[in-house]
Amino acid sequence: MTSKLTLHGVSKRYGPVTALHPTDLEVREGEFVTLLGPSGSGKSTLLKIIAGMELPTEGRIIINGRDATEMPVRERDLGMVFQNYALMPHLTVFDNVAFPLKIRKTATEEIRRKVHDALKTVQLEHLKDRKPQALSGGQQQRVSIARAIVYNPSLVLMDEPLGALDKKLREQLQFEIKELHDRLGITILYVTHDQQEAMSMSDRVALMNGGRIEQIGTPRQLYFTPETAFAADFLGSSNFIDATVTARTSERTVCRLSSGEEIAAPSREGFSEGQKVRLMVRPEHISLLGQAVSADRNVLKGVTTGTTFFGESAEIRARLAAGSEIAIRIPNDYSLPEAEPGAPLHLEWDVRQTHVFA
Amino acid sequence: MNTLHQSAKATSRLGRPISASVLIAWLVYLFLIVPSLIVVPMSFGTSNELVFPPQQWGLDLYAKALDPAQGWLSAGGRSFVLGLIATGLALMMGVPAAYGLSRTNFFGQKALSFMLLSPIFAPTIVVALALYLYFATLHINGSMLGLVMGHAVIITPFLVVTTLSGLKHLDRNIENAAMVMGATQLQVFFRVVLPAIKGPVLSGSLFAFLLSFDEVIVSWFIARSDQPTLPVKMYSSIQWEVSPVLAAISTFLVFITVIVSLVSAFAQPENTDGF
Amino acid sequence: MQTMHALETNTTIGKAHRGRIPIMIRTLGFGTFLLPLTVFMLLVFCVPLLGVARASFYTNGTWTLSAYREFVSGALFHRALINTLSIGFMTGLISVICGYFVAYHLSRMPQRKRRLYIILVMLPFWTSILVKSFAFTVLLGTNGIINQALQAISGTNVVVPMIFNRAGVIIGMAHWLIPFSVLPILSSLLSQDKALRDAAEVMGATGMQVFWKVTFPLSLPGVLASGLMASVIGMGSFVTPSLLGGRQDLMMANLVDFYVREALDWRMASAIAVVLILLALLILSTAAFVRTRLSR
Amino acid sequence: MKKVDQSRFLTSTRRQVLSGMGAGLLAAPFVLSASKAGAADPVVMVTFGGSFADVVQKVIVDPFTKETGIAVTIANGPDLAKAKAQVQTGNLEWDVLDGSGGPLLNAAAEGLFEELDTKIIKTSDLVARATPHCMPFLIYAGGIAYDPKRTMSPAKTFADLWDDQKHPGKIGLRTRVSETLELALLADGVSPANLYPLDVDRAFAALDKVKPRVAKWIDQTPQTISLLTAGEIDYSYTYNGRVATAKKEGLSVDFSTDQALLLTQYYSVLKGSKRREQAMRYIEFACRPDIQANLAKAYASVPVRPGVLETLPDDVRAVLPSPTDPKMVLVKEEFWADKFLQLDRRFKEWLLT
Repeated sequence: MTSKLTLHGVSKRYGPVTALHPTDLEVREGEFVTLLGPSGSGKSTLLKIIAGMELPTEGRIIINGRDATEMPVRERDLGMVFQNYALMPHLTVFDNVAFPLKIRKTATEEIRRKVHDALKTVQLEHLKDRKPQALSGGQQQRVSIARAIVYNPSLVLMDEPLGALDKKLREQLQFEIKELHDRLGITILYVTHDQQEAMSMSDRVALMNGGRIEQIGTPRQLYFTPETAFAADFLGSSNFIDATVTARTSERTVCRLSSGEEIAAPSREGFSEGQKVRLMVRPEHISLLGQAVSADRNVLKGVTTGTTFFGESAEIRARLAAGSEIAIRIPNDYSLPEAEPGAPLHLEWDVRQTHVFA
Repeated sequence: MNTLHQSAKATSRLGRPISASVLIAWLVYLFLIVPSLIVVPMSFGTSNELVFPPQQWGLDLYAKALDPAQGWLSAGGRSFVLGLIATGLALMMGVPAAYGLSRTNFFGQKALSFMLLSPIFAPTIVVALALYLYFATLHINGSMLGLVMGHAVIITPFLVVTTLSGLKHLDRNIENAAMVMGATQLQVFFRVVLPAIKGPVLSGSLFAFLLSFDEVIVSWFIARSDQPTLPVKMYSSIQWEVSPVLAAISTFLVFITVIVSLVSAFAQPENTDGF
Repeated sequence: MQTMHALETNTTIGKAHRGRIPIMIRTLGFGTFLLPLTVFMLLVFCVPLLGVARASFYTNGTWTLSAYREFVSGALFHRALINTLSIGFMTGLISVICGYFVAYHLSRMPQRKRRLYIILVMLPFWTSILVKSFAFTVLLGTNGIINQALQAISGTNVVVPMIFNRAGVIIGMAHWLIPFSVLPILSSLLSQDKALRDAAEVMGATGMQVFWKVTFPLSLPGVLASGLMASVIGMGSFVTPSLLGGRQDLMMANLVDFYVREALDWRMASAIAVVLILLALLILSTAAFVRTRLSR
Repeated sequence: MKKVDQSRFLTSTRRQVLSGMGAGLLAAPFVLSASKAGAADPVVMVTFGGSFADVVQKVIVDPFTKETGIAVTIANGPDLAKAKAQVQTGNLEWDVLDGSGGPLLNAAAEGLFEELDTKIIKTSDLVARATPHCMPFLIYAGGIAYDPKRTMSPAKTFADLWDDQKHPGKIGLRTRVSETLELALLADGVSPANLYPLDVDRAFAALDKVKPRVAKWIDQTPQTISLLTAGEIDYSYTYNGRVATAKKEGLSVDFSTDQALLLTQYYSVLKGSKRREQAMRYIEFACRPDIQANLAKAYASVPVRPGVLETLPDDVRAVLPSPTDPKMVLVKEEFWADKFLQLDRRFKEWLLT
């Protein structure tokens, strides 16, 4: 598959402030890649650099095989969807979508056909003569999407496109965008701070933090094998427990908590005996009552401090003997006993689901 | 509970402090229009001296104002044409400049914007003297060209200011979107920015036209003495006497403006983002 | 983190880079927008003004500071300077106060209605100052409508002098400058986010509190801009003081007019003009300085 | 005598190049209507607008054109600054300028005018004196006006005016130093014969006495009448022609002929005029006794040629101030020629304190 976008060591500094450390990234044809990160993580800077609204301090940008580093915005052959829609208030829906085609001096008949198709794709044909102000937020964003795909750009950038919508619409549009992507085979670089959005839509997610890409991979990889505590914490929920490495084998790293209890984790490079570490286990991976305790499972003792009911699941909070608070997410089930505050608990989880971070 | 709370607030909105401010606003409106209103009855006098209230009533002054031989009509026409051309020139230079100023941030940009706006702050008599001396060396005193340029200097900064305020409210991503879609900077300006700031630009142009139409000091210096603008003709006429024809002309202008503004106010759609 | 975020959201096209070709092209792109007016203002405003500045130093083939020496030593010029400053300041102040009430009133009405009211505000433009000065005499004079009304109400012979003195000058100038000051204030009021006022009200602020804690502080830049504009324009006018002022209301612009048109001493006229411009510059830059200080 | 400041506005070569470029650049889209006027074009005479211009057109310009075939165009607004710039740049719009008082003689001293051609214009035998550059063509009176309905026993001389016991009331005086100093000295009891040279200190002392009663120092001439009729002042220093016009319009105004200043209005030819000779002929024509007589009838002015006054009908003479009347004072403009600026400065400072 060909690469639609390649970044080589792209960085951005404003005087002494580094907004983006040297970054490499590749987006392949038809891929849906998401830049995920909290605000200030550098994802918007990166997007602006790719779009050409900012110049990188260093590095090269290749779009569709051409060096676009210093190319003017308009020549980069990009589509873009903005958080606030950025529709032209003086043009109708039709004219908004037709705008890029008119700029390209497309024949009138072809414009009519393409705009029609694009509006059909987003199911807004019937509103083509309205002005954007007369549409709801969701409809406006659909117009904006139609406008970004109508001229088949090499790459469509989406800058938090769902940020201004309510939860329900957000979910619906997530689905629609994903469906559009799969059906039309467009290449999308998506920016969001919402991890759930990133996980549900993307082929790959580039997790950004402090001006650099912290980890890049499929949502699955990021979730199951986070490489840093930040990645673990940002994607999904996580419990952290302080510990000290006591033993290392080729298969396991064994750590001791302050309570003396021992936890095993899959072996990882870079840890030495006696080193202080942070262990992480996701709340949904912990279960309460032991099947038969095996060598593959870690067990800890704790005391219930509270319970929150979520409907399809419940969260139980517990204080470990080692002192730290921990959350346990379990599917709801009538057989689940009410855990009174103060009740003793036995927690257990699979060794493979234990992560060790420095 | 909620509705109760709201209704309580509604009365507080109509309560004393707000209505006092409305009262003062009305006093200011009154202050602004009363002199014009006093001029109206004077314009229906018959005497050749300004008298209030007139001793006799008639339309003589209007007949005089509209008599081509008196030159008021041609002066009015000249001012109108001058105002249109100067406003046109101001539009052509001022709107792009405002766009350029609002979308760049380079070294010396503050200084440049100060320079472009400075005619607002330069005393008109100084500008008049400067232009007069300068145009004299260029031999364009007394020409329409000189008048147009003089007026453009004075009114363009006002247009730049109103355009800038319009641009401030424009979502810059709309321009980014257009550029990403392949529009050149000129296309962005003409097809995206200009239509979007139509309202403020229009109200700014109207203001600029008014300023030009009303301008007396620069025109006094630059206009040919046998081809005066309307305010210059008014001003030169009072060197000898305050002819009440001025009252008729003022009333006539007020009347026309009110009609034109009423029509345009109702013809324009809501929400064009102007005043 | 905070600063980075600020940078991330605030930076836009063409910022902060120099010395790189594409940026130069970009700035040049905007330069084409700026170029016509810049060239025009250089040729038709700056060069003429430099000519005035030059004329104030250069007379009969020699360079001299004589005009400035005369200015510094002449009581006439000192008085005119003080008058100019104080009339300019008072005019600006009054125009802004009156303009604020009008702008506030205008900002709270539907757009269509607002357009109609703006006609009222713009009306003074159409009535020549020459006729208006007569109208003001009819209105404000010792035998004027207002004084007669006051006498009728109070039953006394009280006369409030409102014309041919400082008050007359300021009234006349304010009448001309209020429309100028309304527009910037109105535009800053209209650009305010209504949600902020609503938020303040939800938090329990009364109408007055909302105004003084939210609306007014947010409109301060507009107020400052319009006050400066009114003051500086006021400082440069001379027809109104000569028609409505008293003997002590001579302003620098009157002197410029006199030296240009009667005395034909353009050296002196230019020198006064230069002082007047410098004065305006000083006021503007002080205001700009104060504003940046305040916003910090 | 000062020479015309030949230094153009922008002299340095770079500036000239720059301004030349500017002119070319800016003028390109327009067609320059620069006046390439020749001797055959009409003489342009600039004078004050309004009813006065109508009179001049009818009484002087029309008969002159009829008799000589030389066309004369009347322009409005005789502005000395414009005259100066026209002369400096050699780009004349005007040929003849109508002016009066100190500023005009000051302008003459700046070298703005051609010397009068004594072969064409008879500069001797005049009621008011001609200067080498300025030819008197009209004499008018400046004096006290009042509303006879309001003021029963009006002040009729300047001395009366100063006497606030007998003639109380608010006064309007001009912001002109010439005329004002003269009337102050007359009010203070100086006899008309001994008026010149003016005792300036005494004049200011006399003005000090009347200062509190002056409700308005009038800059714009029309206010001399409008403030009086509006009741803002009781006495106005104004001009007989203005009062005559106001009376004709039915306003209640009277002009005291008991004492007045006689003021001279001059014609001058701008330096470098291409129609110098025609201009001189026009001036001479305006001063011809028959034209002067017609002017006196139409405008209530005092003829500048001696003997003309006596030929006028009695009803016209009745409203004219006579230069031979000992209470009348012919203002000597020569006195002002070199003192105008200095005294004006002192007067302005006096006003401000």
